[in-house]
Amino acid sequence: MKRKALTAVFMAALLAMGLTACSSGGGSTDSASESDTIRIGCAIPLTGASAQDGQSIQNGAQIAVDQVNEAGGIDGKQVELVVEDDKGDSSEAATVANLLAEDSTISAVVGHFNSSCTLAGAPIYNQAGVVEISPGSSAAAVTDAGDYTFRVITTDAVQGRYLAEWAVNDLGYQNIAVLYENTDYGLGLAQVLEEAMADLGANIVVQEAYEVGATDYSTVLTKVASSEAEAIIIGGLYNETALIAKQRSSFGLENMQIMGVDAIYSDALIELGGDAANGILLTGYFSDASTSQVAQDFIAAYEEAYGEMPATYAAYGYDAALVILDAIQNVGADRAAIQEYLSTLEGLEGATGINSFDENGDVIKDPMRMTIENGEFVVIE
Amino acid sequence: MFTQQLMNGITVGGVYALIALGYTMVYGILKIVNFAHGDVFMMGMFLGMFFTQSLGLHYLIAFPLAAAATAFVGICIERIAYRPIRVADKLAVLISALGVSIFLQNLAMLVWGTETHTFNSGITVQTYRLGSVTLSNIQIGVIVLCCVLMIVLYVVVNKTKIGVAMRATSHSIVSAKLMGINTDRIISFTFGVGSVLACVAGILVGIYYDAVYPTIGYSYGLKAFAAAILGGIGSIPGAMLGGFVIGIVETFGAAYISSGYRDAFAFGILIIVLIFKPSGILGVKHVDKV
Amino acid sequence: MAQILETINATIKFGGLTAVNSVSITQEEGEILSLIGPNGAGKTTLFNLLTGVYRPTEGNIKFYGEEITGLKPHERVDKGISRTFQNIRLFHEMTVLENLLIANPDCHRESIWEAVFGGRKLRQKRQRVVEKCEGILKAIGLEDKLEELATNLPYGKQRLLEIGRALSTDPKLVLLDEPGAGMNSLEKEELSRLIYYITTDMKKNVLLIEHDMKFVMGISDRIVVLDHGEKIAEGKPEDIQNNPLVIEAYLGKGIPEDDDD
Amino acid sequence: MKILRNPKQKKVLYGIGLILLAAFPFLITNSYYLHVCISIGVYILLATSLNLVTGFAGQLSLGHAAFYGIGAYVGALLMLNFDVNFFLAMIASAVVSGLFGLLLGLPTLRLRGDYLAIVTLGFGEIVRLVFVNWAEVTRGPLGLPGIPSPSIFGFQISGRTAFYYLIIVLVLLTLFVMNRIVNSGVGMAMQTVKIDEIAAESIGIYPIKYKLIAFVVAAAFAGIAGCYYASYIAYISPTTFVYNTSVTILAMVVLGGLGSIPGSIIGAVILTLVPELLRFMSDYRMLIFGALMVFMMIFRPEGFWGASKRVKNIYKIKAGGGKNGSDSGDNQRHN
Repeated sequence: MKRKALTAVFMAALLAMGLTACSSGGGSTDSASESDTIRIGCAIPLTGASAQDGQSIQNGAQIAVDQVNEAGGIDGKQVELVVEDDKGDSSEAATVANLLAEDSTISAVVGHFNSSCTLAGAPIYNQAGVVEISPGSSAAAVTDAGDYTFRVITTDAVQGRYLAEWAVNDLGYQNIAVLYENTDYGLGLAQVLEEAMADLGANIVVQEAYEVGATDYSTVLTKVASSEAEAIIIGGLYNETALIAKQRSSFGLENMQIMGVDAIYSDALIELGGDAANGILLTGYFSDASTSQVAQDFIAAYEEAYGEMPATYAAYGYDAALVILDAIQNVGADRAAIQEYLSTLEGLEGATGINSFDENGDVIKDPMRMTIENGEFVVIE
Repeated sequence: MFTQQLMNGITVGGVYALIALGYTMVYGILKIVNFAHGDVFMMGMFLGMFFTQSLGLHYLIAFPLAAAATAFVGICIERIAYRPIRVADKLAVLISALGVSIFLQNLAMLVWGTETHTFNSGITVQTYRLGSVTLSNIQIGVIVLCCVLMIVLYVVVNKTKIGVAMRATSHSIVSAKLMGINTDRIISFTFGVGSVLACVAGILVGIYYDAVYPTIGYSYGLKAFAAAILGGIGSIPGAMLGGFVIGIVETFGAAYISSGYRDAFAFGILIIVLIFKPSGILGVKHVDKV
Repeated sequence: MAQILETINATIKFGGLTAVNSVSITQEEGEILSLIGPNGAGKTTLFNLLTGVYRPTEGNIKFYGEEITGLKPHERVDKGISRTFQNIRLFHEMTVLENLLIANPDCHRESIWEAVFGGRKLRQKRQRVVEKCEGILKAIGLEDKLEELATNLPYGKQRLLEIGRALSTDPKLVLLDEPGAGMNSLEKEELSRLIYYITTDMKKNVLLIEHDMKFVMGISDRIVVLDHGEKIAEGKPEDIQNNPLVIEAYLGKGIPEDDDD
Repeated sequence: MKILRNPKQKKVLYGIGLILLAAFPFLITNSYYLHVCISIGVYILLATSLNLVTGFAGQLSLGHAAFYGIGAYVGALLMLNFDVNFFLAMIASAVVSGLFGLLLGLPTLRLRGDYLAIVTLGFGEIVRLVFVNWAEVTRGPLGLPGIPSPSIFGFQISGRTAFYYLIIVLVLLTLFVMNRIVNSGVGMAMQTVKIDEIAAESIGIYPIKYKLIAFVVAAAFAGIAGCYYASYIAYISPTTFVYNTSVTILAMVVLGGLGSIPGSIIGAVILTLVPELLRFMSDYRMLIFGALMVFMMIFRPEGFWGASKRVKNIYKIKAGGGKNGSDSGDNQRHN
């Protein structure tokens, strides 16, 4: 009997939770855009392998929202960021996309992070007519995802090619090792590098994949050590880059040059990599050494709010939100109007540079070159 | 390159072996697979980090404290999630274990955040060069500790009084109880020991790779589980052997065939071995009593 | 009379232990043959050899003159050998009727297509199976308990149900492993009536292991005695009763109680 | 539940249920709710099929997502590369998934419980890695976008409502097939294998045969679910067909009640809804979910709707001399 009672209590608790959730979620669905707040969705991974980046994006986007709210909101309305976790899983992303697209108080969405999630959500957003601005999906396929899909990050092709030219033309490397994470992002970048290197006449002597979150790189580094490689280009993120940088010395690769794109830009790279991170070369659009006033204001606000330096994706999250807020300020919170405005947006300065969209909703920006010196990112002029 | 890759494989295998010992011990006693063991390993890492970094203790004090705390976590898991349903369907225990695993992962995320932390133990990694092969003090530590702990465990289980009680419990909880053995205590002890081993593995991984994050237990846990089964679950030398085999096979597979399929080699060898020897390499053949 | 079952030098070793050592027995059509012997004599192991649970290390087993040594247990059931177990192995979570239904070859040989798309014909077939099982239920006296879960039956009835399940496979030979264990004298009488019914009315053969000497002597046509895995005697009940080797085997070991092998 | 005793009342209830299901898209126009319903439908396919393996044949499988994924990839590739009609692709998905079930099951189904669990888990990981690494065909982690919607006789099924009706049809079809299998000699033979393999062999049942049947049928239905999912979301990537998905499906089966079809349905509904309902407490939701799983097993290990509630006379033929087989629920005494 005791068990039965407990089960009953348990079920009742579930039911109660369900009801509260429904009433809080359901109540707002039909209140259109006439409410006293403007709501922006934020669909990012808060659990799973990319949780850390999702958190950065959320923090960055929140800064943009806070700045607007502190300045009195838009037309006297406060802006609210509605955060949903897509777990970095395309199936969950579709659910979240449905949830946000259906909620008519949501004007536009910052998200998703993983290209697979952006692609899974795209048909839903496009059908519902909601703008999604991806802060992290650089895969080529996102270009064709639809009129309502934008991104503030350039495609892999832009940065990958730029990095390859830097390595081959300016630094004179002829034999390159590419280590990439076995995800949509890593593979996309690896493919771009392969093409670029072939065009530039350089060789990729080692091309190896690793799993996100892997801790042991001895196998791939041993392969690099026994090859002719003069530099390692990483198609992955900061955590793994830091580990690779740190472990390379065990294989006699202390002086091996490591290069990467903006995905490795994060304080975590320096923190985890320690001394081994010094000398890493990377391209990017955002840096705490940036001379842009917008970037500096963002960095200051971020540091104050979260007590740490923003990573690349925080800046992208900020820019994605900034673009949406700019649209709302100019044309109001109407979904279609936002899309129309963004499709011709040009020259909006954000933390990651000047944002303009081409006809596919891809952003056009110029990357800069950076390195790490004495544990700090430095822009190479 | 071959010798170097072999060393790499043995080091990784040693870590798997240490975690696999925990799986094997719990299975030996209760005949259940503690699916949350990978997350106990993760907790061990975080606790190690907590005592050294957050409390600023010297590692000689911090690590035993971490081991004790991890043992406590393991014992609590058994108490709360397994003991009430020990006699129920095996599947119920399995689901409960999966629940514990999800719980621990998310607990770690809440407490320490989702980011990767440095371990900062105060022990520095030193590398030695022997011809074309490089070795670090931690690598040597992993391998030596593995062998030592295996021997200690083997002696404890086979030569001591508590070992006799463990084997009796393993044989039949009911009859062990009748013989006056406090089986609950023996089971708690087993979980404690298994968790300490997981913590040791966690700390070694932490020092060696200098990175800790909440989902790290997943892949180590799976591989170690595979290792325990491969070697013959319930067998202490089997867990060791399985760990080294998995470590070496996946390293060579990744090195010479394709690094993208790294995990597939580990599971592939497991499936192949089980098809030909269903009880694992050193496992005892199970004869159904009729 | 035709020979239905024959083992030729059947031997099985588990590691260093020889559980059954070169045992040759035969059973004639129509006779009730019993296996007796003290604890650990290898009686149940011999049953397991006959039903295919174990493969003999050496020796052969023939059924109606046909070599069945290499057949799997379920294949031997198809040939016509079924059995009960010393420690009851009913499908406890199933009902009495289901325990019999599933043993009927027409039931478990239903194909997956039949199961999904079957119509009238299938229903008629199932109806026949149910009727057959009801016949068996009457014979074992459980016709009023058909929807009871097996686990809820009293111990003696469970033994009867297990015999019923063995009969439901439509065997030629039924191997009963201590059918009377745990039964009171009233139930044992019922049991011997059932065994006679099986042999005379159903025209099936019975081979049984039993410890209750009175019961064995009363029911068996012939008895084989095993000790330490070897056949030490065989013959009519009265011969066995007076065989000094048998008496020694038993007295040397004390009074037989439960077989543990 | 006494109301369910009377077969007429039961039929009326079923009827009302069906009408409600059919009318749902008209009552609720919120596409998020519709999407959640569709997800539940997909999970019902996956859970009831896994239930056949784990609940009825008693074999612990931790790789069900692999068959789901194989179905999704086979269906998507056929539709994308060869313009195969959705329904033909779905049949192909079922066949290929089923074949993989056979391929995996043949050598491994003689393994005991935990061993089989790790082998199926390993199989799942290997299949996922093939999706990830066989980039020439699967586009690897980039996934396959732009998977077309089904069309029947030139009529394009698109939009959530159409997909909703399609999944309702698929669910009803699956439930029908599963029900027939479970309530047949084959299904009963599976259960004997789960309860006691040696006893099953002693009455002429070859355990591996029935384990294989369960495995193959379950894999085929998971394949169907995969093909449907691919077409519905219009995009698939390896991240969906991972170990966690297998675990979720297994949790549905066990929480709902092993060996019970209504149980699997309830499990699928609850485990899809609870995380959705817990969204408002995003930081804690998985933590609570994990704890709930543990408590559920402690306080109600047989699940929400355990096998003890099953129909006892599976043949639905009235015994006791009556010649008139009645197919009603007369014998469902234990509700």
